[in-house]
Amino acid sequence: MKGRKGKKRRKEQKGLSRYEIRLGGSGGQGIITAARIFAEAVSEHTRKFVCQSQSYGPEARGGASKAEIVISEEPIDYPKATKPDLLLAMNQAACDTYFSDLKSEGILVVDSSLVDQVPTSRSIGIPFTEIARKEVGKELVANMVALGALTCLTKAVSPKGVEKILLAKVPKGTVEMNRKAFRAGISAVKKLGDLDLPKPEEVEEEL
Amino acid sequence: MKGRKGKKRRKEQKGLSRYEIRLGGSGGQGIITAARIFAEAVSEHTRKFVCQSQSYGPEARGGASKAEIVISEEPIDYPKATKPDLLLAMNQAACDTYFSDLKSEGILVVDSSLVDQVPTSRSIGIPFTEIARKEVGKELVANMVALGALTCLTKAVSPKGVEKILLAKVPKGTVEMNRKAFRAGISAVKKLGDLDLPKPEEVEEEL
Amino acid sequence: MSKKKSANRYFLQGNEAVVEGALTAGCTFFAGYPITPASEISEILSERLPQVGGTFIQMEDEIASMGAIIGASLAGAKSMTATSGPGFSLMQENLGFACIAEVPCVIVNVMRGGPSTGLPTNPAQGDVMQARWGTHGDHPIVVLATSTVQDSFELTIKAFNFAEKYRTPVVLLSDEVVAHTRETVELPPREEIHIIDRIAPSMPPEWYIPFEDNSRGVPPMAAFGDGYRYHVTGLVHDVRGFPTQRPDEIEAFMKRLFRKITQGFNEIQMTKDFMIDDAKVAVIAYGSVARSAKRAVLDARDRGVKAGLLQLVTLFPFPRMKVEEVLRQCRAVLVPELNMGQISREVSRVNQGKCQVRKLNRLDGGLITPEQIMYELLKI
Amino acid sequence: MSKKKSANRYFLQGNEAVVEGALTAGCTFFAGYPITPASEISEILSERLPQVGGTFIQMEDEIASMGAIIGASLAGAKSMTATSGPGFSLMQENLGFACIAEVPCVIVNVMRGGPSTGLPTNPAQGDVMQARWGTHGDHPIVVLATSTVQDSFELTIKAFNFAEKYRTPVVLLSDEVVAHTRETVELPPREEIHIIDRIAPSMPPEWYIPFEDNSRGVPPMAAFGDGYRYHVTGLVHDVRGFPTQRPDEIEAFMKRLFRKITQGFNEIQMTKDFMIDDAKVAVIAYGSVARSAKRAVLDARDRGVKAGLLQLVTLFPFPRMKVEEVLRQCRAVLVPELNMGQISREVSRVNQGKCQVRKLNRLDGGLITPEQIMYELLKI
Amino acid sequence: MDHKGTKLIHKYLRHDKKFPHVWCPGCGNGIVLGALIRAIDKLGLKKDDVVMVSGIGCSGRMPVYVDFNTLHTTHGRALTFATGIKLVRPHLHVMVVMGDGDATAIGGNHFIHAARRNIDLTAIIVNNQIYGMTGGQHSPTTPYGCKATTAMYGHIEHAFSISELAVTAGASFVARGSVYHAQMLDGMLEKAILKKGFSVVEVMSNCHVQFGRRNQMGDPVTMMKRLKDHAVRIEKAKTMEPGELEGKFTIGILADVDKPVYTEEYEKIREGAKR
Amino acid sequence: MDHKGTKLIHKYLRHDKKFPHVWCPGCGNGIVLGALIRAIDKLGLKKDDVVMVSGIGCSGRMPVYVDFNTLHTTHGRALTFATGIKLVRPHLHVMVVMGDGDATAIGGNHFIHAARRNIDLTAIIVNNQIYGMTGGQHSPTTPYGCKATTAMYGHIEHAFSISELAVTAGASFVARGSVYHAQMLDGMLEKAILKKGFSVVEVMSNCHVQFGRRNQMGDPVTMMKRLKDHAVRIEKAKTMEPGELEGKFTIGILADVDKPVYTEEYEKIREGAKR
Amino acid sequence: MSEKDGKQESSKKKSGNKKKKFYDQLIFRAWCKSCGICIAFCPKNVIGKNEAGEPVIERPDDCIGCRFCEIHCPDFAITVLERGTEAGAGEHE
Amino acid sequence: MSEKDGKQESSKKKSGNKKKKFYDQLIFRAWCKSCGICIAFCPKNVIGKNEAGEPVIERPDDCIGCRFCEIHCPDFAITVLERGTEAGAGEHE
Ligand SMILES: Cc1ncc(C[n+]2csc(CCOP(=O)(O)OP(=O)(O)O)c2C)c(N)n1
Ligand SMILES: Cc1ncc(C[n+]2csc(CCOP(=O)(O)OP(=O)(O)O)c2C)c(N)n1
Ligand code: SF4
Ligand code: SF4
Ligand code: SF4
Ligand code: SF4
Ligand code: SF4
Ligand code: SF4
Ligand SMILES: [Mg+2]
Ligand SMILES: [Mg+2]
Repeated sequence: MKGRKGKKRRKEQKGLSRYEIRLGGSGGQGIITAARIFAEAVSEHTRKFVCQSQSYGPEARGGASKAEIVISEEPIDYPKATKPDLLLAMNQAACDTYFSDLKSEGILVVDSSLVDQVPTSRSIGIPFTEIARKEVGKELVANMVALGALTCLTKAVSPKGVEKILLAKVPKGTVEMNRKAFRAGISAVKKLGDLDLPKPEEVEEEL
Repeated sequence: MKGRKGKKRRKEQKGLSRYEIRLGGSGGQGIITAARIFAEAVSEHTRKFVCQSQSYGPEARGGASKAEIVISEEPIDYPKATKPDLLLAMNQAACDTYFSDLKSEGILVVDSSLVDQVPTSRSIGIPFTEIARKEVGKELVANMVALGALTCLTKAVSPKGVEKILLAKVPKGTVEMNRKAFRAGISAVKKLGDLDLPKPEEVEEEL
Repeated sequence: MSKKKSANRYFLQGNEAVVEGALTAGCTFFAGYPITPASEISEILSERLPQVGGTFIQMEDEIASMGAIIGASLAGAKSMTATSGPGFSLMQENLGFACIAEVPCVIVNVMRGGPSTGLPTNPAQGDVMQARWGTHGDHPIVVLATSTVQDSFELTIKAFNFAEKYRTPVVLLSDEVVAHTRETVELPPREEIHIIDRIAPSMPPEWYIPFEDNSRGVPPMAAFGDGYRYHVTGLVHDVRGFPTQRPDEIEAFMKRLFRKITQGFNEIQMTKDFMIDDAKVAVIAYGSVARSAKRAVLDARDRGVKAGLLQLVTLFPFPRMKVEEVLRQCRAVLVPELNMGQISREVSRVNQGKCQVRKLNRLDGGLITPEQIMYELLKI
Repeated sequence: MSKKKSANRYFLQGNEAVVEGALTAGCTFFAGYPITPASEISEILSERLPQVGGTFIQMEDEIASMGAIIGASLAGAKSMTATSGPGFSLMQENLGFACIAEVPCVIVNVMRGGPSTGLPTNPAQGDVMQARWGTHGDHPIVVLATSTVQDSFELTIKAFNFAEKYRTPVVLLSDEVVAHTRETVELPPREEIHIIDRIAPSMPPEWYIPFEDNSRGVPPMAAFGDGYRYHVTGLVHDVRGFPTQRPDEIEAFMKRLFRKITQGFNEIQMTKDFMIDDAKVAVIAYGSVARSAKRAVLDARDRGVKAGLLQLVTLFPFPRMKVEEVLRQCRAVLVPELNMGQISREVSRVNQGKCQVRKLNRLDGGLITPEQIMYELLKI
Repeated sequence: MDHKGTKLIHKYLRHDKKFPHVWCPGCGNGIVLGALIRAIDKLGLKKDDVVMVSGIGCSGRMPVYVDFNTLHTTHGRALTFATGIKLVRPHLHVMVVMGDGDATAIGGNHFIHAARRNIDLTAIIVNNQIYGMTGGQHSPTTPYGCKATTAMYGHIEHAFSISELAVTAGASFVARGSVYHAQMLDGMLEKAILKKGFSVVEVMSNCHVQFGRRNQMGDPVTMMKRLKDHAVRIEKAKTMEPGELEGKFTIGILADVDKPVYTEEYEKIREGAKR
Repeated sequence: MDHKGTKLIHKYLRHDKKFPHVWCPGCGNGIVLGALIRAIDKLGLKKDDVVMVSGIGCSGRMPVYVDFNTLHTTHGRALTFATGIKLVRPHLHVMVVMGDGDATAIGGNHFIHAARRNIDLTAIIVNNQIYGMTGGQHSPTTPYGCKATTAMYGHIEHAFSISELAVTAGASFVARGSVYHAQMLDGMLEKAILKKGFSVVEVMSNCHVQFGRRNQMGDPVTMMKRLKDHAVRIEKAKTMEPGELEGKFTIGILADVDKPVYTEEYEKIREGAKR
Repeated sequence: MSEKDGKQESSKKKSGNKKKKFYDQLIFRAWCKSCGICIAFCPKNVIGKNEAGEPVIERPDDCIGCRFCEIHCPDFAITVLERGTEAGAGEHE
Repeated sequence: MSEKDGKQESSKKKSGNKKKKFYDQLIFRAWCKSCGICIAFCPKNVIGKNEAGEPVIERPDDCIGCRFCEIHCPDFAITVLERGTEAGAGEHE
């Protein structure tokens, strides 16, 4: 971290080398788990640096919950998202609270089963909770549906890479259910057709 | 305590307005009690300011013990004796340790029943412990014998004044014994004849 | 202080004077755990408090003692505990509770030597910075230091007054010398003593907002059982006393906590000076060391050194203004302490290179003597 | 740090990295009590320690945890505990014991908001001065601050190394952000990591004088059960470990306690600098705030301000020399902290009027952002 | 019919507080709160005269919701604060709600001492056998062999019997109930509040999130069933072999004795001292 | 004749320490120390394998005098330090000497938890029913009605039974003796040291200086006589009416049970964990 | 408000039974966390579960007014009232 | 060393008694604090008190070797030895 090295790095810092994601919802929706799996996949399967943080209330359950992921070519200094490139809102409150931080070119993804009022047209609505309930049979895995969507939308890491981490992280008995939810999320995005979105950078998969 | 007042006081500070006494012995000999009674008597029955402090080991019993009394015309700043005018040593260790601090014109008083080696000829030896045992029947009150001697030698406060405090402080059942010991100490000094000693100042008794 | 013998003249130990001060201030609750050299405070109060209708309880430890005095204060009593270093360390967590929940109470710490069990029967000034920073999390606190038996009486009253007025715990630092020294004191007649009580809410319960800001920054305080049913917590809370995580509410609350003390600087930051008017070198001292310093100043003047003394009565909030004045006026200041240099750090901090700041530290269990200080003064 | 993907690359949380660091350093004993945001350290170690033949125990509270790690260390283990503010307050008394009895151990304090229960899930830096001064009685101590997951690994090892080398407790300050942030770290291969073990006595038991001075000021340390039967106490003691009240022995002991740390200043006082060489204004920061500061320096440079960062890795003993260098070189320094200004006081103290010292304080539960710092840098 | 239902509860809730409360779905804490409110209502205590003190933990959140004088203290110390309150205003009814960790891990000492001194407080301990709030670490009541986030190999420590500890330490009234036996709880709490002296009501409760999940006890319903199946009335337990009681817990009143109460004794001291 | 006398004691004293020791004339602490040394000698423990840990108080001074690995901790915390030592080096014999205040006032929580966990330590509690070292303030074992420097109106709190608390908390071995019954004490201490698990020996002791004096129990001799007269063997006590036992105390073994010991259980965890 | 409707319907059906008391069960949806306790423990299976796991009053007239559901609902979300008495239904739901 | 002398004297006197064992009681003056325990509890009144309250061996031959004094001396200041065995008296007194 000497001055000289710092100077060199500073130049590289320009451009889209830093990509920020924020996930917002309520405690118990599992967004921190989703963020963690996603971030770990990026760390494990790409050369990029990744930093995942969260914040939550002191409550056992309930309350607001937030998770953030920063992806960068460089070691990451400030670990939090300031102007997210992508905001994934799992409920209305999260959408309302965090939308104003979103980068002007950023994308908003909402769980359309729970968010009624979307503050921009540049948004993507996917009914994560509904998909979880209907296609997987368990609302609890809405976070995994969202994870699938996130993977597909950001292209920061291959779905295969994320799935590998996901399967290692979830409890034994629930592997199938979670995989199903994850894949349902991917399909849901694919169904939306070609979206021209900014994304972190090429995926360098090294599975 | 403003500067001006301080300056005035400073002048008064000269002369023998400060008189220091140190009592040394071992824990359990009761020298702190003796010092306390003496100091309280000075405070109660004269116009002088008095300050009594002590130090002792962390032990329950035994160990070295020290008590000091400073008497002054003025409110007392430094509360400890630096160059005692009178040192009362209740054992050899106290005599050895503290003698060097004694003011050159200061007087050394020792319990001659316990102190064999006296470092100066300017010393007064009185067998406090022996007197206590023989005349009162209880070694424990050697401190009261010493208190009597101290009162008589310093003339800082009248024996009557000290006795009054003493009687109020000791446990009910032991009043007679303590009075006897105290008076034995006074007699012991009187027996020594006329000693020309420096003393704090005239006694202004207000019993 | 008059030299006339009077009815108000007493011969007291420092610890006894603390008791007299507390009772005069209106203290009716004491919880404590014995420890040398503070035990006399407990012992005497165990006899005196029931005589005045108050309550004394010896708890199972110092943590419990601190908890009990907070509870007592919430129930409306002026409450106090007394301890020494090891116990003071144990009180830190609950002391922080008193800060954040704004519960008035007085904690007397009679300092003894060393960290841990250390030197139980020797004087020291090792807990000064601890008194300011000992509990976790940033917080304001008031710390006073007594140097004589007379002080112990007067400052105990001040401690209660500040506690009640600012709804804050106040720490009174004493030390083994002050605590166990017996000396002549003159207690002023009751009617001449200014006693401050906490302000109770004047509005009806429905309107009471227990932690609402006002010009003083100190909300009125209702006692449990007075009909104002409110919530008190050690979590950061909103104006109603309920936990919050809203940044705006947190910030407003924390700022007020600090502001209420800042606004009181004028009266809280107490110092005494002695021969300082024309001083060229000054001693900045507190506690029993200030006594040695006073004597040293006199002795140094006798030797032609224009010395003076600034005695810090309040240690925190650090009386910066007064210290800065002295730093501006003097060529050098000497900060003698029974530690490795704690207040000297504060003096250096505000000094900003203006003046030479020297330390004199003693850690061997003895009190710094006038000679030691004078010797340093002559050297400067 | 290489950008190449390698076998040593991990995706870890700050708390996990502390665990990895501890195990790498040779920690075999952990005693703790759960508390947010430090609990993961306990949880993971409860699984990992038995795997390496070590011992984990969850005690009844933090006082007990601190006692247990001291006992474990005396029995020869490298030991650690982890907690947050409230628990850290409770550890203070026994922490002082570790100082005076010279027992190596590591205390991790993952800082959260506020005094008392405060803001359990928010980051803060409110316990900095407490880490230095929290226990009663003057004492030396080493305090480090981690700012990244990588740091957490490396500094935990350093903490153990310092503890063992200097026979002292070492406090590692983390905060909620560092503790719970997961990021990519690269752990160096074991053989490249320098691990220090305490020095055992080389003389036969009859010759062993457990607290005797030597050139380093750090006596060799025997473990209970190794045949060196000696006495350990929290009282001030002589070279044999027995309580003393002799002023000469007390002084020699206390002075050595401080001297052993002073002698190690060179290696203990760690800082990192970033773009400081030609800086005209500097940020002095530590912990997670140093990360924001780094970004802010880059951003300020983009706006033409010659900014730099001095990151304090060691907070105490305060890295005075390095800070003074920066103060001499710069027109102004900014000290951003998640408290009301704690390290800024230390900076002011050593500043001596040389340079403008500005504070930036945030107390609302959020992390100071790069924007906030940059804004201040632009204003100076 | 004497209305004992939800409407009664509402009279005591702080409706400006955010409901539903923070506890997980099916958490026993809500059931305990309900029982406590019913008991207070039944006894006709004035809200102004009730003080609810709690420590830190899930159960510690209880005071926030109720319209009494409420105090949320530090972890484990609730009884010490409560002691101060009670001694200053003996006429107040001081209830102290604690978790098992709060009361018997960090707070164990205050618990036995409050019992010994016989301070007239009502201690309600919600025993979910785990540290709920901090994420499922073992508590002093976690059974031998169970799993917890700090005991993933199975717990090797033995559990306290909170109630027996209270009896030995000197509490005047000690009862153990469960959230399944909620109606019985009402009665126990009434008795405890009425009792002069230190009273303890230990309530076996469920925490499926931090305890049940890791110990194959599933959801709140399964855990409630467990409470039902494992509870044995004290009277019945006396007729059973120790072996039969393995893994069970007894419910009922363990102690109900009359002895001098601290505040009353102290009042006598005051009388004597005021010469 | 197996020599059990003073000469044996001298083998274990640190002769470079200042004797006579600091305790007051006739203080029971010296008698306890003698019994402990005899027990250790009888069992043939190596000095290197013995650790003596103490808290703060008059009894806390014991370790200074004996030639073992000795540790003088903070007030009330001795058991926590001892726990750390024992877990790291289970083969060491760790004895923990505490005063009644040390063990059950400030240290009460560590005491019940060490018992609950069944940590293999030997706890010796010198119960003189008072805070000796700090000047005679009441302790948790000061009897109701007695005087102490903080209870000059007569004590209004009820005393703990230390031994019963230990039993309820889960100690494996619990015995109560007295300094008058010193020979019996030797045997109790031997059993306690041999016992795997947490063992407690409560020793009723005399402190005439801080307790006897203020309670008309006079000098050490009178207090020793009291101990003699007030002690009732447990076996005998069982045949007596509760009323008859008023003011008396029982001596003998209160509990001696076998159950899993922490260190051994933990070793099993280690075996299992090392995959 | 499907429960309410269902309830009234069935109450009519059985209103002929002599002396039998009837009860209304009101669920305060905003507070209910679907923990399932009322569903599982109702001795008369009055309460069922919809696909989202939420409690649904299925057999209101079978209710015996034991109030088990009411005192065991951790969220004070269910109220049982004797039919015809002060319902206060408006307050709830 | 008056006790010692007394002891030897009396031992001679009674040495004719068959089978009776004799004991020496040694008091280590430097450690004895004159607490009086040995004096008060000796079942045979072997130990008396001088005017300073110090223990004095008065009837050494009456000693039955019960060792009560030895194990109850808080200061390890009294030693009882069977007469004729390794006395080590030199070490003491
Ligand atoms: C001094 C301190 N240590 C640790 C904590 C963290 N902490 C909060 S609650 C809790 C335990 C909760 O368990 P329990 O008391 O059983 O309550 P529950 O959550 O199960 O109701 C702990 C360890 C704290 N707040 N303060
Ligand atoms: C934290 C702390 N609080 C208080 C003290 C003061 N203290 C020292 S010993 C003691 C009590 C002694 O009583 P006990 O444990 O019964 O031992 P005894 O002296 O009677 O043998 C106390 C209160 C201390 N050293 N540390
Ligand atoms: S974590 Fe457990 S105790 Fe806490 S609210 Fe959830 S279920 Fe209840
Ligand atoms: S004060 Fe009591 S316990 Fe302490 S040494 Fe003296 S007699 Fe023994
Ligand atoms: S018990 Fe209450 S919270 Fe649970 S499902 Fe029924 S109504 Fe809802
Ligand atoms: S009152 Fe009883 S019968 Fe009626 S719904 Fe509730 S649990 Fe079922
Ligand atoms: S018992 Fe020991 S100390 Fe006491 S008088 Fe006898 S020999 Fe001396
Ligand atoms: S051994 Fe027994 S008989 Fe002999 S002197 Fe001692 S106490 Fe008396
Ligand atoms: Mg719990
Ligand atoms: Mg005791």
